[in-house]
Amino acid sequence: MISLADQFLVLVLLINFISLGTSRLIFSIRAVAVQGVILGILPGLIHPFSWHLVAITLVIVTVKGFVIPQLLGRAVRSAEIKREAEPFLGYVPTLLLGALFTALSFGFAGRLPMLPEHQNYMFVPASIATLMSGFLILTTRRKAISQVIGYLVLENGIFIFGLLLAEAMPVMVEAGALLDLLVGTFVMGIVINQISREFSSLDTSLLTSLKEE
Amino acid sequence: MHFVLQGAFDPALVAIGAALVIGLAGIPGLFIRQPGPGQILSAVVTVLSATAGVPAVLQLLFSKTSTTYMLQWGLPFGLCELVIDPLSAFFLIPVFLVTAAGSIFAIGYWPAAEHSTNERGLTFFYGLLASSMAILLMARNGVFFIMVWEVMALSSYFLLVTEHEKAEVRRAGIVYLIATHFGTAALLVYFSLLAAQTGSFQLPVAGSLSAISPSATIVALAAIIGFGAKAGIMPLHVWLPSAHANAPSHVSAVMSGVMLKMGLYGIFRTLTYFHDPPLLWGGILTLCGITSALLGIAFAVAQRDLKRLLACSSIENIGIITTCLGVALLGVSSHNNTLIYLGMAGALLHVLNHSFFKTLLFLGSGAVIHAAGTREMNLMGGLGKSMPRVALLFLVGAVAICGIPPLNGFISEFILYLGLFLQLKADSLIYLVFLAPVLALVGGLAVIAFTKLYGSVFLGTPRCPDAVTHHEAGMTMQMPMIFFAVLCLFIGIAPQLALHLVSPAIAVCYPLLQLTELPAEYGVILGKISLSGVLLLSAVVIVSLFWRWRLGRAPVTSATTWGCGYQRGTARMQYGASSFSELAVSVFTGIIRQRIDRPVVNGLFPGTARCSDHPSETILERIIEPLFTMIGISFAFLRRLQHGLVHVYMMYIFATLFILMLWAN
Amino acid sequence: MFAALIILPLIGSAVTWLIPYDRLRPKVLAFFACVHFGITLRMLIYTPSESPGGWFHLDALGKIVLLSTSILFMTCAFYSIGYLFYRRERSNRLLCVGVLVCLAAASMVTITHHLGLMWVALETTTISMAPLIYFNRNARSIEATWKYLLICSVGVALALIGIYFLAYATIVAKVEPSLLLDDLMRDAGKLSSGWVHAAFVFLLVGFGTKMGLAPLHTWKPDAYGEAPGLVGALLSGGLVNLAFLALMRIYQLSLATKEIIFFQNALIVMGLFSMVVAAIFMAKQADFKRMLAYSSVEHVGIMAVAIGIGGRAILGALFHLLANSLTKGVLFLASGNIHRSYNSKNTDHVRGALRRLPWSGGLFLAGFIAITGSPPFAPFISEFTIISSAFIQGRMLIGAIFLISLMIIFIGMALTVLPMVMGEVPPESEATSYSDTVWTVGPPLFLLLLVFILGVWIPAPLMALLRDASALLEVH
Amino acid sequence: MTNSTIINSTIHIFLALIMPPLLLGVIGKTKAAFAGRVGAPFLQPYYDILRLLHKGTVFSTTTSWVFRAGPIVALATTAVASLLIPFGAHPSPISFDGDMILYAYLFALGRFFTMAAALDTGSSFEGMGSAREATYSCLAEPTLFFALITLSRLSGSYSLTGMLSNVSSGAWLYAGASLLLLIGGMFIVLLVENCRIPFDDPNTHLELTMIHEVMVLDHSGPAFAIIQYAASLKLFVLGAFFVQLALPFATGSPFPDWGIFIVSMLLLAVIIGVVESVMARLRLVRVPQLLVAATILAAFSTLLVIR
Repeated sequence: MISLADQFLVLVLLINFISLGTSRLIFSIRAVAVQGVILGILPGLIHPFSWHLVAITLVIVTVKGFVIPQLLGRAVRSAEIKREAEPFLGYVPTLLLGALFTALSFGFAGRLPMLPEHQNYMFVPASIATLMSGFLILTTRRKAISQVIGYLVLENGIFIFGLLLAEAMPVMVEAGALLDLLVGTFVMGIVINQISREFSSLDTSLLTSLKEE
Repeated sequence: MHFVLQGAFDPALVAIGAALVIGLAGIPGLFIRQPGPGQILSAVVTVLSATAGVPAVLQLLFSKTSTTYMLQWGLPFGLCELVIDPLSAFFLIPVFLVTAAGSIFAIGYWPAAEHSTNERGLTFFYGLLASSMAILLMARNGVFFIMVWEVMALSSYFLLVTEHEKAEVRRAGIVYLIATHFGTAALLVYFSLLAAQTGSFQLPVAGSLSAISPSATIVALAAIIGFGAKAGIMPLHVWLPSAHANAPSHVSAVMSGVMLKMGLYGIFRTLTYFHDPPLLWGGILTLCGITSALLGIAFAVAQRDLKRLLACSSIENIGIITTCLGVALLGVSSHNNTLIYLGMAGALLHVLNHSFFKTLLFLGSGAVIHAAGTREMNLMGGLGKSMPRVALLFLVGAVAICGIPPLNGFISEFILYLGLFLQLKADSLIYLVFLAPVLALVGGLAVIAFTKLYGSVFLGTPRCPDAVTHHEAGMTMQMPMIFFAVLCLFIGIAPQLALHLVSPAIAVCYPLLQLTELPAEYGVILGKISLSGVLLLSAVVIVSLFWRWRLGRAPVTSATTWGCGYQRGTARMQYGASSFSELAVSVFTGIIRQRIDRPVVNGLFPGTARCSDHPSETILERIIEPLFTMIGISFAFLRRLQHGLVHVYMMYIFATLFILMLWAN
Repeated sequence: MFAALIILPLIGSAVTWLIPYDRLRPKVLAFFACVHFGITLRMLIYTPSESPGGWFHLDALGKIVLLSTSILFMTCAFYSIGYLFYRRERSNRLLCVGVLVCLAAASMVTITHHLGLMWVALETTTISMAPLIYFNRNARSIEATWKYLLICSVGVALALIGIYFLAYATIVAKVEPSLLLDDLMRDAGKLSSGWVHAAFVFLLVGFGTKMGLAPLHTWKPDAYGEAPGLVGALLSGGLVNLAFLALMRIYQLSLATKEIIFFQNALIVMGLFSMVVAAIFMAKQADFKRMLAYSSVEHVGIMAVAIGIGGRAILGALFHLLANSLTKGVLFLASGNIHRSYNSKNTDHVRGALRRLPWSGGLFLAGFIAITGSPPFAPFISEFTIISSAFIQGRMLIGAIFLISLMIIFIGMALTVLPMVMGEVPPESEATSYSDTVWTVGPPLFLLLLVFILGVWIPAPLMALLRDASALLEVH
Repeated sequence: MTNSTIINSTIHIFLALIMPPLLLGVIGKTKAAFAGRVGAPFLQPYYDILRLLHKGTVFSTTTSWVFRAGPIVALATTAVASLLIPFGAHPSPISFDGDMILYAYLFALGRFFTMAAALDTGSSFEGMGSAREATYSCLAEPTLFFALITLSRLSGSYSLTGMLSNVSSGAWLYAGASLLLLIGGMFIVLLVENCRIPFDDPNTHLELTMIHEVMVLDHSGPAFAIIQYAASLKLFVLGAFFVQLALPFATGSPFPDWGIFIVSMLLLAVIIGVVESVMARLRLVRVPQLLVAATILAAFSTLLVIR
């Protein structure tokens, strides 16, 4: 099973790079959706079977895989934009940075003490790498929608780490966190719609009327 | 909250009660609908409590023991002690006298009927200021001290901005508020470090601390900054001229007559803590003092605004007091009882004297402004005829503040001179005597400043057209002035009595030194002074009688002033305030800076042109304001960091994360 | 008891959601806020025992935060009756619902000892406040909302991973894995320092963002500037304290580990940095609501420095938490009134407020004096406690920076506030329908009264509470 | 009160009453001699004063009581000052530690009222005069104090009598340099305070250049007589100080000493006359510089004695 989980995690990292590298918003939304689905499946791979596990998996898959992508997709369609026009940082440099951060996170994870049974998992590095990619997207993209995507990727990174400590995290808290994420993204979706109505664009570099001069 | 009374009923209770009542005096007025009664009520209450307070305070001054009142308050800073020892009692005398006089003066000067918008607030904060000052002198808990101190500062600020619709007043207010807050910041450091040394927020007892530790130096420095900013010692005086000039006159009287003294009280109090002050402290104090005295009076000479001139002379007098204090401190360091005694006596006596004649002068200036409707001396003149009584009273104040016999100003300066001269006998610090000529110069400048003031305001003929509106001040305005004029003359004629007032206070400050024979010795000398004072007055009487006798024997006619051949002299041709000081300013240029607007006059028939001079606030305008502008510019540059780009904000977050990570490992 | 504290506001929110009348909603809001306050008082007096499993436990720290939050929410609820009367042009449904949901979540934060649950509640408060910030429905407010939402969500997400790190540390340390504060404190000694370090960093940044410590404060001026004064009061007086409470929980934990020194130093550095930043941004600040936002940055900085210094300063920090939230309430509510009356929050247009609105202007002036730490108001007590303990501990440099930035901030605020309230009303400023009423002036006046009373006399029970709370945060 | 002190005081007061105008007469005579004229009799100043006392008075309509107070206070202060200063080797009637400060400040009082009276007339010329008087006398103050310090250091005494009676040929031996400097400074002060050439010309007729005389333009009759007498008394009192400094000769027996004192006062008058004859009036802008120079001289003398 371990190897399977690791392969999935590699897939997750790959998706990070896709969402870093692509300019087509719908595509990256889909990619993140896939990432969500994978994350939904992962617990099943590392934990023994239990109904609560099934429930979790189902919830995660529906929320991350379908509900949120739907929300964002609607926002994109209503704003009728196809692609992230000119990001603050070009795609190639972003990818390179992403690679660098991934490498760094592997190094960082190596320096942290871990359970022997987790030693040869990729969980920790993958989670940190995903976190970093999310951060990269947040800081380099111009469109509000891609910033939400960045936020989602970041959340996914956190979620991957959460997989390691299912027994420490009670269901209720797990669910609460998910709910918050869902509602948060939902509100963000609404706000995005408002932005596109107000500014007839999702370009956050237009949102600079509030500043000190 | 409950009182812990120790000992039976005593005058201290009366004094505390009086202070509290004065604080509440203004409150009824806030709720009385029609203007007037509230003001009169508060005046009556203030005067009554003052009349109750002064005897109590005097009794405390001469009593050997002082009661301690502990107030159990909810704040976590230890007990809140109230003590009135002779030093506090001594400073309480002017507090009660001046505030009472001011409240009477206000009835005539700031009638509620004419100032219905701001009279209530004025009366209320006036009472608050008065009582906060009184309680400040009793406070023995550092935190309580600061709280009362701030109440004093804030209430005086609100009094200052009574006419806040005027831009000038607002500006003066802001400068004052910032200055006083700066001082308070220093005091926070001061009390914290004291607490660090003593382990509690109670003020240390006299001579209990050693000045050797480095923190003691910081304590002293903080005290000089914090209290000096309130007292107006140079270079912390920047707020003073504009504040005193723009406040209502009776408020200026209280501010200058009493509030500045609170700062000095703090310094007095601080110096008592240490039994072994290094020479450096005394040196610094003396230097600050003499500088303030010289520069203060030099600025005063250049002023053209009546109240600004008085304010600058306050700086001078504070400087003289500080000099006395520094000299006394040097005496402590060099174990020279004579120097200690004469320095302290001069300082304390001048505190009293200054509060008397400066109040007299500010009240007088209030009466003048009330009559002339302006503070610009170049527009006044000839008020001596329309308001003869005020003119006489003002003359007393002017002569007194110049330190001229036979009035009280001379006495305190005389004591300082005596101390300096006696230093010639001492084996150390002999060069102190060089202060004497400087003081003499200060005296000379004071004479210039006040002849200028008196001449251009009261003498000659009116310069401004609306002189017809001039009127003698009402009785409510005159009575306080008469009171203080009498006090000035009394202390001037009977100085040896004044010496008895100060001795107990000195004994509190320096319990270690025996003050048995010293007062008697100097009492004799002061007796001689009073003798010559009497002689002088009698000489005046004799000469005037002789003159009257001669005057009766020959015809007395009156004519216009001899214009040296020019027949059409007009009022505007008189020597004005600015022209009077022009020569002195030109001699002392460099110390005194002023901007002179000279229009170019050319052509055969030049049009009308005005030449005017504007004395400049050197330190404020040349140093502090530019500094603020510079800081403002650099801040404006830094403010670009808040540029509104959300993704860069994100970067801030992650940068912080990384930095902390690196720091953590 | 615990349940009631959380359920009742939720019921209230449901009710307000259902009510169709804009006029009625604020009153219902006020009613539920009062009920909540009642429960709070009862819980302060008869402290309920720890819930089974130890998830809910109202300790002294929680009590203080709960008290300040509850008072503030109640006052603001009453204020909203008067305020929303002048905002009849738009529906206030979302606002009322949001306030009550936020209240519920806030109570949750104060009473829970489970870090995960606390995180959930915090995130809920964040989200529930978003619609309130967007109340004005214009370009500026949408921008503010967007920035608030994004930055705070990311920040709180970072806090979550910090909590995960802690949990993982327990697993690594082979102790019974848990996120209950008490368990963690029990086993803190065994946790591996690597994970704990990382956890503290992430938690500090996460909660710091929510609290608005510089340089994580960037959302604050926008959100506070564009939200109604009412919401500003809730944010700066309520939510800030919740985040600070979370931080104090971590502080409690760090006391048990060996990492306390690092954590304290980090707090001091970030706190002082926040104060300096606030000082820089408050100079010549033309927008008085943004000025208040930066003042809030300053005060979280003060609190951070205080617990960083430790010792007596902790008492000061806890009292400052209370004093600051009350004073901020006064300032924001008064500023809301002034904003209504002048229809501008720029000091170029707002002049002579004392003439036009004697009450609101006076309140604003008094609030300014209080917040800058002048007696006889509560913030003086707390700030002096902090400063003096800094100097008594011989940490001169910290004290000096602290005082200097306070000084600059005072000058900056004075130069903004005094011209606002004093002088004459500019003739060109158009008259608006707003005028001071008992509903718009009463609540801030009530708060100011509290601030004044606490400035001269701290009731013995409160003092005891403060001492207990600070005992929880002191090194043993 | 022993017999001798009573006699001394009587003579002291008598001299102070009678002698001052004589100095003016002597100065006038000296100047006349230099100009090759016969000049007015020695007693001319007495005649002037008597005549003025019998004349009527003209008051300016602009003046108030301050104007009338001017001459009176001026005379009163000078009179009291004359009781503080010792004449020759004889102690002064009133003497106590620190009387020199009173001595200095009494003149300030007189000045204050003289200037006030001048300003009261509202004449621009008199205002000008009082402005100059104020500035110059202010600059002269420090010199006087330096002198007092030096003397008090030399004598170890704090009263005029003590410090002046101590200055003797003996003092010249060990502190000659500083005394010399002092005399230089004090002579300038003497001339300034009494408005003599080269600082002021008592009998010029161009008001623009006057200092003291222009301040009293409007006084007439008895008032003016009082002013004249007060001026001569001031010269006498300051002169006594200077003479005791410059010519400290004493026999020890009282009556010869009185003689010596009178002679040396007359000698001083002659010297002043000579100076006035050989020098021209300085330009007003030069006056402050000379005064500062005097201060520096005095300061140096003080340094010399207290180092």
